Amino acid sequence: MARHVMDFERPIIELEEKLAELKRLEIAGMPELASEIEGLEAEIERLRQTLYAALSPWEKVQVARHPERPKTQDYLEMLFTDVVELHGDRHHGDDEAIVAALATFDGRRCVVLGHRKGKTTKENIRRNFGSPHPEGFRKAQRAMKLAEKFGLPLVTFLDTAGAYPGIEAEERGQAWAIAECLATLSDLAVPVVVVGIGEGGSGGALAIGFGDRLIMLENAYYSVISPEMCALILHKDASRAAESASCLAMTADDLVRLGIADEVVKEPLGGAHREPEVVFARVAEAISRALTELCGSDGAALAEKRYARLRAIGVVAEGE
Amino acid sequence: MARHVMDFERPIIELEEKLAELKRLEIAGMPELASEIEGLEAEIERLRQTLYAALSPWEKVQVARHPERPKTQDYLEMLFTDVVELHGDRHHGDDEAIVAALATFDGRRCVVLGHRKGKTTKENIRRNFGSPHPEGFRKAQRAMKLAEKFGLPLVTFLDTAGAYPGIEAEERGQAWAIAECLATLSDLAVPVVVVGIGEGGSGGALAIGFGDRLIMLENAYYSVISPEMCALILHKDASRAAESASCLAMTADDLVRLGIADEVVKEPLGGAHREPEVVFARVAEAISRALTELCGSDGAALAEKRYARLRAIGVVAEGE
Amino acid sequence: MPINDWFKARENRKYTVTSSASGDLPDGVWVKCASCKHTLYQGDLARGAWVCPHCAHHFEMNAPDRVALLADDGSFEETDAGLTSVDPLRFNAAKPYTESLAKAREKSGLTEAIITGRAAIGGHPVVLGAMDFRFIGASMGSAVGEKVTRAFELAEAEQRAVVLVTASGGARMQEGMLSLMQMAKTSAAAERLARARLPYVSVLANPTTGGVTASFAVLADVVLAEPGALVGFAGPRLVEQTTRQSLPKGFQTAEFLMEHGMVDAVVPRPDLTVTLATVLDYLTGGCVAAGGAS
Amino acid sequence: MPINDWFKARENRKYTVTSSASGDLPDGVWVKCASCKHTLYQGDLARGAWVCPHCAHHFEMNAPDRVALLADDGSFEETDAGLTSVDPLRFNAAKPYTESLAKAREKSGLTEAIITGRAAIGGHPVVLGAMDFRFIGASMGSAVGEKVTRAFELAEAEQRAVVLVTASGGARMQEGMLSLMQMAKTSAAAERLARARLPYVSVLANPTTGGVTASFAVLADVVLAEPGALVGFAGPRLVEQTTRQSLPKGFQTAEFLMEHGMVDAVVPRPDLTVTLATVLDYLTGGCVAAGGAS
Ligand SMILES: [Zn+2]
Ligand SMILES: [Zn+2]
Repeated sequence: MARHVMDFERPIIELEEKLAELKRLEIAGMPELASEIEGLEAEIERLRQTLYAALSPWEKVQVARHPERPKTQDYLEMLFTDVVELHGDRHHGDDEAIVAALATFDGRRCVVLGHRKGKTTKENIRRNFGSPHPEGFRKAQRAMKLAEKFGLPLVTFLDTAGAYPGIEAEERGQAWAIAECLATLSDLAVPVVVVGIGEGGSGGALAIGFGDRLIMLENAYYSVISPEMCALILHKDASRAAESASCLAMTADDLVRLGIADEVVKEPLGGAHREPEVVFARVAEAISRALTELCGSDGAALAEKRYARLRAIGVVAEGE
Repeated sequence: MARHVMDFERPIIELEEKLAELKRLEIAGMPELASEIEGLEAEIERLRQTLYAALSPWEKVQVARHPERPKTQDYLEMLFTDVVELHGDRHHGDDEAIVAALATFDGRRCVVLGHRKGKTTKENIRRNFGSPHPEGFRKAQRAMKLAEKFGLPLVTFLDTAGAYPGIEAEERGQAWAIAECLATLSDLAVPVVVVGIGEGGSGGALAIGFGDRLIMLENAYYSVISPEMCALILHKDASRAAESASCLAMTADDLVRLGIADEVVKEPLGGAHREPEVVFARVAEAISRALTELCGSDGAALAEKRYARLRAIGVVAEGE
Repeated sequence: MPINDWFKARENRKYTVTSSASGDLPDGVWVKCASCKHTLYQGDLARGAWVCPHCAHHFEMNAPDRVALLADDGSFEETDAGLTSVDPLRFNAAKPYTESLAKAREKSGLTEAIITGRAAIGGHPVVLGAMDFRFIGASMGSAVGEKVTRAFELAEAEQRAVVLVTASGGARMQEGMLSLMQMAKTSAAAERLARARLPYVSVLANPTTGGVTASFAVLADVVLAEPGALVGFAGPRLVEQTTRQSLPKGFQTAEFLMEHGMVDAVVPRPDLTVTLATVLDYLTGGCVAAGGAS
Repeated sequence: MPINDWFKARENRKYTVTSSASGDLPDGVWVKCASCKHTLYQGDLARGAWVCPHCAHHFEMNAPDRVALLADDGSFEETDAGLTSVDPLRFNAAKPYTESLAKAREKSGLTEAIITGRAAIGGHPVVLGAMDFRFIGASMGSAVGEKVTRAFELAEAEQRAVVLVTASGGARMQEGMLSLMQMAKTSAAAERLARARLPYVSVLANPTTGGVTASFAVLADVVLAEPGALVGFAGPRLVEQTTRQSLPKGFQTAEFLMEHGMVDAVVPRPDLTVTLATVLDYLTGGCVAAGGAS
């Protein structure tokens, strides 16, 4: 298994490799290594605790981008049943970077939206690495309106580096498509539960990324700008992304602190990809709680509350 | 003046040319021609009455397509003031084959829509000879919704051979764009006054072509299919269009008889292009009457009445 | 656009028996699949919902078979069965419209190009309609327009969903402007159902073109299409003639339309009934009292 | 997208004096038009609404000049003048945010990147807002978002129209997620004004990009743009870097956007005030009681 290794976990990986070698030697007839092996195992565990349990924002970004991290389609498959995918924006195309579906969560009929990255290069090319074009947002808007029309709660999964900054995307009105999603979502008369599962890149995430509840995975991020781009602007040096990541208040904990996110779902040590089942169960539990709380309300009241919630975001001084 | 000559008026034109020649000779010193000239003038007048006063449906189609016939932009210019053109569908492009504008009719604020043919070849190419693509219908739909939102009556001018049957038009959902116009227009809570000024080709005309009043110019047509296409299907021979034209019940008078149009605006002998000012005045009067009647009503009542009106169209037998 | 392309559509039909309609074929007749050229026993075909067992080619289905396929057993109750076309324009070019009507009735055993009625699909009360291409290319005249409009009105009155399976060459030119206006009338009825927040699901079958596509067929909340179905506004022959360009591969097929964002899903016929039932589960299964103003 | 392109925008600015702002220029200073290279007397320029008399190039305008240009004489009454940004994240990369704020205030004489207030345009009561690019690229942080939101709310409360002139590099990254969320907040406020059927007209001035374009700026009933204005989501440099393609001619100019269906009209600045007044005449001059359900 050629597991993807993140920079900051390289020391652990090296020790793990050494451990594997020792174990081979032991089996091959060197039982005297047993205590050394035991020591190394303890060291690895300590290192793991040290490294994984206190990831820096930039390290979390690495985890959020980990190729083996569970993706929207995994949550759709593991948490939902009776999935009927809805294709197309009825204007231009079907953007595979965003999935829209009718899906049932624990017996509850929902509309699901999510950014969809690929798991293979081929998939990623088709899905543009999860960066939507305008038709993706317009499909999402269409699904939102369908949800509203029939009183279906909306559950969305965020995992995008951002809306695609391409020529055709601009020609087809990327800004317009995002803005219309925002307007529609802001006033949608059904419950909206948002789950940040990986990357939350700027306007492309926000277009389907706010609602009545925002559940963030521990290592998911959500940011106004990518740390690299921020570093490029501030320092003219993208490699100073780690610094930017620390400044931007983009981690799950930051979002709770700022009053934007409601809760953080703990990930297994090392990231969601290490024990996906645990993550699915925890996310399911969080969604379940949110839907149970929200589904009793009447649509207009939900929209009103959502506005009040949005209205309160921001920190200003009022002089004069 | 190289006036466009329609086939059926060729006998008149020939006599007119002969008359011109006689007049030249008379002036050149042959006063004895005076009585012959007088006789010819009378003959021309008789022929005119015979030919123009009883045009066949196919001849009316020729008049409706006459290149010098007043066009949507002429009505917009002559009948309206303070025109602000609204461009674009907010998705793909700005289709010049349909014009959308804020415009004032006799002090009354309106939204105007119309098919827009060109007057020169260059204009016609840009405007695709008045045959819209989906973005034209989507612009129209946007303008309709704007009219409804702000309580502005909608006045539309029909003059198209039909929606464009092209590859890109199909790719961008020509049928979808038309259907959505129909649905929007059917329930629009403001007065809708439609004026058939030239060609009324099928779904492309209908998309902006029904409402609370349908005013047809005497020689305008409105048809489910072009006479040529109908002949091609029925006789495998497009040149038998005249026969088809007679079968299709597509003239202004037919439409009144069928309960689809409300009134016919008489044209000058020979067609609207012969005395445009007269036509503008008559059309203005008809629009004025319609708007005066409709503008007092409340929006919902208008939409309800429009549905009843549509609901009554069609002739069926009910057996059992 | 009118039925200018049912010639083309006819060519595109992939069976080789004179009449496509399952109901016409006595058991024991052999049919050749125009797609894979296999010779098939028509009884097997009918039992397999008219999908070729070798290549999955979807044969056209007539309206009664469609109803039998989709409606829960014994649930269908036809409405407006006696509503038929007349000849308001005394249309008589090439051949009298009355003659075309008589022939269509005889050939199809139907009174008009669409069957409508109350039904249940997966237990959901619906108004179900199915068009029949054998009836003058399932073109829409006053009778089809009226039956479709009544289907929407009945659904609203009885709080049912609407499910329509379309197939049509377009407007019925023999009724002239009366036929064109049915596009507006049916769209208006669909719009009113939408305002009442009742579900409408359409299934675009081969071929759906012209005035039916450009009106009620595509105004559904969820638009499904059958694999390989030709769907469009202008028919392919007209597009080719007008543009003098060769058509892109797969032009106007259901799959092409999905790629261009126009249909929600292409559903193989064996999955159609359960997909419809599932979609209806959703569109009638909301947990929130309708509160939006849209 | 954030303000990643105000570098580019800055390059695109066509004046050559250090500060673009008309207010900054003492009478008697000469300015070179970057488009036609003519040297212009700045007093003349200011009197001509900052349009080059030789080539009609539209110089950028600061917010106070904008208000003076558009509001009926003496009608403007500023609101929320004391509402300012703070530094909620204690943002300190490259240079402290507080320092940027102080500098922007000093340079512009403004408290924030937008001025809002009650005004009349052609006699119509409006809430008017104008952004000022000199203030940290008119990026949208909490204060801009709050002022825009209050502008919409004030309009609804007092039954006024809203007219906003935008210019912005996008979201203000120094406020992190608080800044991104202003996109949702301002869009929500615009949506509520729309539901109340009150008119909103926006004017996209050079440059309007990122989070401002992708939120309230384009949600207007009528979207106008100034000639040559750069308008887009991602800035041109980012698009070029990402796609590694050369950009089409006129990419992201107002004219390009109109051709692509995104803006209602490109209006030369000398016509702007009267166009706004006329559009407001329409949007407040309906003859029918609002009855639609949309
Ligand atoms: Zn086969
Ligand atoms: Zn100049």
